[in-house]
Amino acid sequence: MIRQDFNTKEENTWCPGCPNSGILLSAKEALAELANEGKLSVKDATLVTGIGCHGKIYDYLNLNGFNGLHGRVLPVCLGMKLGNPDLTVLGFGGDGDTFDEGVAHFVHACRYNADITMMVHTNQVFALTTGQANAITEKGFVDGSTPLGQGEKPINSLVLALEMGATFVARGYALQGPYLKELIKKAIIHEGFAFIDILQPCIVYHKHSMPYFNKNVYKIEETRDTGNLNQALERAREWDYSYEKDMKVPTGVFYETKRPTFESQWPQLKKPWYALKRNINWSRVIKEFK
Amino acid sequence: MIRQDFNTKEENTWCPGCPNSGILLSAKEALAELANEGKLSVKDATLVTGIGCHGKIYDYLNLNGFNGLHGRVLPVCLGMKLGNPDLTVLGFGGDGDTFDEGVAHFVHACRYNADITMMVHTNQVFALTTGQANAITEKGFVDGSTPLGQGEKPINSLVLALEMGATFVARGYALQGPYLKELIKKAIIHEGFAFIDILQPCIVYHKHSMPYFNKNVYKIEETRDTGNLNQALERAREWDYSYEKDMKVPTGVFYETKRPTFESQWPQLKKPWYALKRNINWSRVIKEFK
Amino acid sequence: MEKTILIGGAAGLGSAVTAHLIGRIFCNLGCYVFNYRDYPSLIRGGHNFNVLKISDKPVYSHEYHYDFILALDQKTIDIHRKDLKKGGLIFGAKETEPVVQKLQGPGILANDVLIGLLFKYFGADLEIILTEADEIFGKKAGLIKKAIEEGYKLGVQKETLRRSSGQEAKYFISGSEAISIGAIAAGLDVYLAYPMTPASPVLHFLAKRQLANNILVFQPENEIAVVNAALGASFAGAKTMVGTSGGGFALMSEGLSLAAMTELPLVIYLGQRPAPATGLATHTGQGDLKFALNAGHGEFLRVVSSPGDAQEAITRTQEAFYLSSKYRVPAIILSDKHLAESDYSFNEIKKSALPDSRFILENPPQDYKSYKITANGVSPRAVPGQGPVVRANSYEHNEAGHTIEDSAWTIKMQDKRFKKLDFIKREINKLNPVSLYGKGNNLLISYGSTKGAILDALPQMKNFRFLQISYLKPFPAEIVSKEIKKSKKVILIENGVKGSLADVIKEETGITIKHKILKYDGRPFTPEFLVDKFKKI
Amino acid sequence: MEKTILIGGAAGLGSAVTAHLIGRIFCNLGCYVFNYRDYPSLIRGGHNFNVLKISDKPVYSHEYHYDFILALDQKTIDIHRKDLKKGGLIFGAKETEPVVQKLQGPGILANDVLIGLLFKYFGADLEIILTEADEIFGKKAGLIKKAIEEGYKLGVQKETLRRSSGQEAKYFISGSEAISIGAIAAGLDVYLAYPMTPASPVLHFLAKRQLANNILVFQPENEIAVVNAALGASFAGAKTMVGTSGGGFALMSEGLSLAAMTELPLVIYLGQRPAPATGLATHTGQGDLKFALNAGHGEFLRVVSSPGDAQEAITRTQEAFYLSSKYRVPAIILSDKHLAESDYSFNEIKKSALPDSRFILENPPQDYKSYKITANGVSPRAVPGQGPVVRANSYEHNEAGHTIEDSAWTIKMQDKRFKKLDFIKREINKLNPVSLYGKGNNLLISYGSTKGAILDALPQMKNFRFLQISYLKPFPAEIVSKEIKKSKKVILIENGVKGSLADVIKEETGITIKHKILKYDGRPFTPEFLVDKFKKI
Ligand SMILES: Cc1ncc(C[n+]2csc(CCOP(=O)(O)OP(=O)(O)O)c2C)c(N)n1
Ligand SMILES: Cc1ncc(C[n+]2csc(CCOP(=O)(O)OP(=O)(O)O)c2C)c(N)n1
Ligand code: SF4
Ligand code: SF4
Ligand SMILES: [Mg+2]
Ligand SMILES: [Mg+2]
Repeated sequence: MIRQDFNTKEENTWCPGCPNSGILLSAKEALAELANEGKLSVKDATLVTGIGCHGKIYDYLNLNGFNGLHGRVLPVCLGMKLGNPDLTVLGFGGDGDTFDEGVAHFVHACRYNADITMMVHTNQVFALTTGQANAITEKGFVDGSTPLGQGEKPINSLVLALEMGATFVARGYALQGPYLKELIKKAIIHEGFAFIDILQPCIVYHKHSMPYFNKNVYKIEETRDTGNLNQALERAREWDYSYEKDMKVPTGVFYETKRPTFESQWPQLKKPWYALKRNINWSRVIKEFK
Repeated sequence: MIRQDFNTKEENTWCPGCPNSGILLSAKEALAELANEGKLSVKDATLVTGIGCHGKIYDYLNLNGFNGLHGRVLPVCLGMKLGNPDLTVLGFGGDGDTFDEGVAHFVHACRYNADITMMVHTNQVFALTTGQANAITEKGFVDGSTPLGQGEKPINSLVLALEMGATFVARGYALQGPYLKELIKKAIIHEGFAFIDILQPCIVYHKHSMPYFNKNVYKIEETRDTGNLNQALERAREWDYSYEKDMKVPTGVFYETKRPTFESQWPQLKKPWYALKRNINWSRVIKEFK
Repeated sequence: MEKTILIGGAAGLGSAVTAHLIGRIFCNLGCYVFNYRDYPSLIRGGHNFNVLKISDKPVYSHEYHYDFILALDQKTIDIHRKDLKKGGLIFGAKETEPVVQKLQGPGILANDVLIGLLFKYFGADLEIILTEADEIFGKKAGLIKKAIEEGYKLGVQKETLRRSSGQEAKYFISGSEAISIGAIAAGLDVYLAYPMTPASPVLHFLAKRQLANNILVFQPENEIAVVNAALGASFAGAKTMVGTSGGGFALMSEGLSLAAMTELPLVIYLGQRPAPATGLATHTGQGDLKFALNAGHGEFLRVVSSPGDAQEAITRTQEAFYLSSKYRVPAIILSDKHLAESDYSFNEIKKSALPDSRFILENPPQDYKSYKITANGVSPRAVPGQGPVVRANSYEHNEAGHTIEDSAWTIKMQDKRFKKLDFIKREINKLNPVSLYGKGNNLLISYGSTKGAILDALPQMKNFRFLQISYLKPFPAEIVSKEIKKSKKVILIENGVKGSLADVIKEETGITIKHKILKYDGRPFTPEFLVDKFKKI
Repeated sequence: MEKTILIGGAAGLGSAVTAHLIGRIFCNLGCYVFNYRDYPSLIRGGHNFNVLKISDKPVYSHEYHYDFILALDQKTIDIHRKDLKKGGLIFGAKETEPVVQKLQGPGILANDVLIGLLFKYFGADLEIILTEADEIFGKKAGLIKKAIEEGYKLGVQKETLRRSSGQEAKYFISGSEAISIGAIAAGLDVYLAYPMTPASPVLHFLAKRQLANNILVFQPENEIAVVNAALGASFAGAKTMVGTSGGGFALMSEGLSLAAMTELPLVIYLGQRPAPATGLATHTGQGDLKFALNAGHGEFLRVVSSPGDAQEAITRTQEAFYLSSKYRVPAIILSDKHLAESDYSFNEIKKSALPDSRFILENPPQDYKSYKITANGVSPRAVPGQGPVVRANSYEHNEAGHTIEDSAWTIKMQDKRFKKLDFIKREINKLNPVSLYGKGNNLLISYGSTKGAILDALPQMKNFRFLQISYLKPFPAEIVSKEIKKSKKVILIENGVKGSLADVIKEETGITIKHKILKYDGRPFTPEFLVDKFKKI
């Protein structure tokens, strides 16, 4: 397969130059390579998106897809795994989507450890609704709904994921295409809940991100032990999503571990339900009532 | 004042021996003492509860009160502070309430740092709905909705609070009345978001808690530096809400720090709105449209 | 024979379990039984009670006059003594305590002593009782059976209840159990719910039997997760049901709209209780009807049915799955605490003959389109994993499921989705959307759990027929309108404040119903209450 | 004089801002202006356009035939050229590019060149235009003004538009702005909203002006937080409003039920857009009517009003606050994208004379009870901090606000809450719940933003009156019924798939409306469309 196999004919309506296109490209490449490597059955791969600029990726990837409600990527992903454990489920969420409207699901998804890959397009704004501050926006940011300046520090989503039990935690940068592709491949291969915080600087509503990232982003050394939670937390705290001064912004795999998956707790969840022909034994079912 | 001043005539319908009564007692005593010490204006104190056994405290405390929806204690608390910054707002939530239905609000409440005291009755079940597992229930717990055994590790709510920015984090034990009272007093006096995880072993649906706590609970040394986040996290991890083996269960103040409160970001939020008589200058309001 | 038995006590003392066991035994003896349960929202203490109505004729309701009061505490006697019928008996601590002491067992054995006492009165065969106890309590039955025997010894026989040859043992089943096995009969794969009274019994029932029935039951973090996960599972091809009560349903209403837009099958079990807000958590009411009919933003089709008893709960649940799967629309089963937590008795319990088909293409074509426009508006369904790309879109979309914003596609898709209406209507017309009982020029109209009390009161309402409406959406307007028009006097009966069904009937038929018998204190109707109000109209 | 101007270009090129500025200038010149905005759900690219209708007589709608096309890109010309009227003019890159190059400014200056060109055509006073630019752009106005001047120089004068002595400058205001200042007029303290099109403009408007108006605006983490925080603020005594669209409203529906149970005032601004689900995010529709009327579990009172234009949006918003505060019931203002994002012009903009009272006791008595049962069902309101204990309870409760489960209190409280209905009805009857326009034996019926196109089409619909319904709940059934009954032909007009208002009218009056003109492609009506459909009936 080549990445073009994942093209659709839909018109791309992201702003020209929006790094979302980088994410799209990396995702296509990751999918194609995994398929070629025999590590992915494309017909079993399904993407789920929220509502926001990020969600448009649904239309640009020629893959099974569910473009859901704002904030609800993760429960849909979870349900898919309950409906068919063979599916490879890829969530694409916005940061507003995932950490404002839907943060309850994120906290629990980390805990459940279903075999899902969750990629969050971190642009530190509600972009599609014209750039209001969200849970990841730095303190002091001024926008339409917060003209007095965002009052609180943002959530560090990596820390949240690590503390709540995600078994794979990484950060990518939309403009580091090949590297992001590798991270996406690793996340998909990982068995369990894999979270990638993808820095996706919005060039309309959060213009100061891209130059900052281009200056400060660095790749975590390959040699590092990714099995140490405390080290991962420390690394995750290196950048606090603020822009007041230059801080190093690490990208790469922060943490990876193994834990039984969510799906494995049900012995009866072995194959897709739709392939099952049931034969209800009614007299057995009603026996207990007499 | 004496604690009896906070009595109501409502019949107590907690199970006889339920540690919720201990929480009620400590709360009354804390309020009375604070009032006597001139640190609390009782008429400005308001409690907010969720739905669950814990929520019944609404009826047993002779105080302004809002018995809200399941899971929504914190937004109601927040709204109260926006409606009248002079109020002393006390939230009583269930663990299901706060970490299942309402965990989104908890994550953000820690971040906002409004001057609220949030007490969570941690009994590791949805007690009032007959004891189903919740987000704080230990792995393996068997109940009506999870007969195959709870599949995931619980959320460590102290860690969540610490990581998400709560400025006061403590744990109390309902059966350590005088100590719990002190913690409640400190939390109320604290300016900012104060979270107390109150161990409240349910004696009907989670019977193994109480003996475990009675054996393993210990008080954090008074001399400890409560300003160190990493130490607080370490301490918070000492017990992971499980029962497989004996672990020490610390109670006391884990962490305390200062940060501007949520309310302080609005210069216009200085006194209760209800006391404000507005005089709308209509021609000023419409001037910009011509 | 007709007897009414009250059994009461503080929460935790066992009245509900005992009532259920007594009901089962009477059923075993060939009697008809209706079991009503009344309890406040607390775990220990307070006052719970059950009322069992036993009869040799079918019975669907309870009353508040008792032949027996079985008291697990003094409060039960204090509260209910006034309702003891002349010649009625009270069994309580006086009888049970000596036995419990003698057995040196836990206080809970009082229940079993009472069972013994009661059935001795009826002269029932002790063996039958002990066998039932074995079935229910399994390994724990030892002491319990002893206590029953002791009670039995203590009792005084006044009647001789034997299963007569013609009378079969009855099935004894609650509304919740019926919904659950209806779902199983329909081919349920995945049940998702966050606990909420009175829907939780379905969660518990199905969870416990998940391995036996090869289904999956899971309790997600909240109702929003429930509905969205359900749609994920449905997209993946699972037959999926969710359950909740009013507050949780409100939280699902955005997801309901999503179900309609994505055209993914979804069955929602909605157990009503008195509202607004948290209301009376453990009581009953029918206040969510108009919400169920109109929940969710935008205009879209849905199926809303409401069974009147446990047997109907089975078949309506199957129908909900059938219609939802076949037409790719959400289906809501409207129940309430009274249906959910009451036990009904039947000679047989039947499932409907509707197939449990998945309505999923075996071999979807390579050019498959998730939202293909067809003559009846239903796009053949494929699921991911089959091969072709499958899509579900919350935005307005074209046939392939891609997002569109233009005028032409919007119109086509809105039309497509509504095209199904006529076809669903036709299906429903074949499913007995209404039932008529009795004879007369006048008409009672109701829906849902009120059926029981109405049927039992009907013989006392001379010249009245009873029209039970089982489908609220699509509404069987023609039949309802015809029945109303041919009646002289029409009375609506509803467990609600304003009589929402009257609004629905008016919206659907234009007909105003002037007379209403309403009850909105959180308690269900009894025939006596109905007849009393009836006389005043 | 009547001219229609289209200005279009990719998102980000400035068409909306320019259209608004042009509208303001015409208003300043004494013209009436209606400004329609059309844009897809994207941030840069695609095709946005505005249609400005300019007239010396009041105008409330747009059309798709243009006297001028102001093109910020070639796509605009390609798409709309076919709709240029005979003799119409296109101004585009050909005209603007040389100027932008000459000024060595950013491409965005093309907008201002177009403004210059246009107003030169009308022979408008350059000074007036430059002054407006100053007002709108403040410090950034320098280059902009230059570009306007250059455009003006380039243009050709064909008319001489001067504000004639009789004609005042007009106010130019959008529905969103009107809702916002209506809330300010009503004494708004706290506005809470999570962004959602088309409700966000109210959030932005109020947020920006919060210090000037001494109000507080906050965007919580999601809509559930919004509604619950709003009730917390209301409990604390703040006049509180929330804003959202259908999906967010669905998430608030549990909270709506809580508002009713706690009897805390709450105003909800609901801006409709095409659904189900995410639908067409930036377009218009009226599909949430029945959801707004029935959202929330349980039976409870609510007020639902829907203004037809910006002026009415001001007063209906005031009324919503007034009724909600006085009667302690939730009030919903039903708007849609078309009302929210269109600009209207008026000679004056007025607020209603309703007081902005808080309806909070000055000195609540020591034995104050939050849910005291009174003759009209309204319990006098106190707030925490005043002294006596104040309570709000989501469970059913007694007068003191303590939780109850018994039958008697439940009935009393349900009755109490519904007692307000008659009083609210009486108030609404005094608030012109409907408006009648025109003369004739026949009747058009509609509600909300459709008013504009209908009014502008009405002169072409011979012998038709237009009945605009502004209160949907409580519904002015008698007046509506009377008007329908005295009409020969009745036509419902609605921006929806099925004509929900017809269902509402039938539910409220029993009358079936046979003729409907519906539009459900996400776009608002135009007079031309209406007249065309009208002729076919
Ligand atoms: C329930 C609900 N609330 C609000 C919205 C409006 N909405 C659409 S996209 C969006 C924010 C998107 O922000 P984010 O998730 O960060 O995505 P981005 O556009 O930045 O990629 C919002 C608030 C909605 N569609 N549904
Ligand atoms: C929206 C909603 N969902 C579900 C419920 C049902 N419910 C009532 S209490 C409760 C759980 C209570 O658990 P917790 O918060 O831990 O309180 P506890 O009873 O243990 O004190 C639930 C699920 C509800 N009232 N509202
Ligand atoms: S608004 Fe920002 S995030 Fe959205 S498409 Fe444009 S650049 Fe990308
Ligand atoms: S069920 Fe548990 S938490 Fe609830 S009152 Fe009883 S002991 Fe306390
Ligand atoms: Mg974003
Ligand atoms: Mg609990």
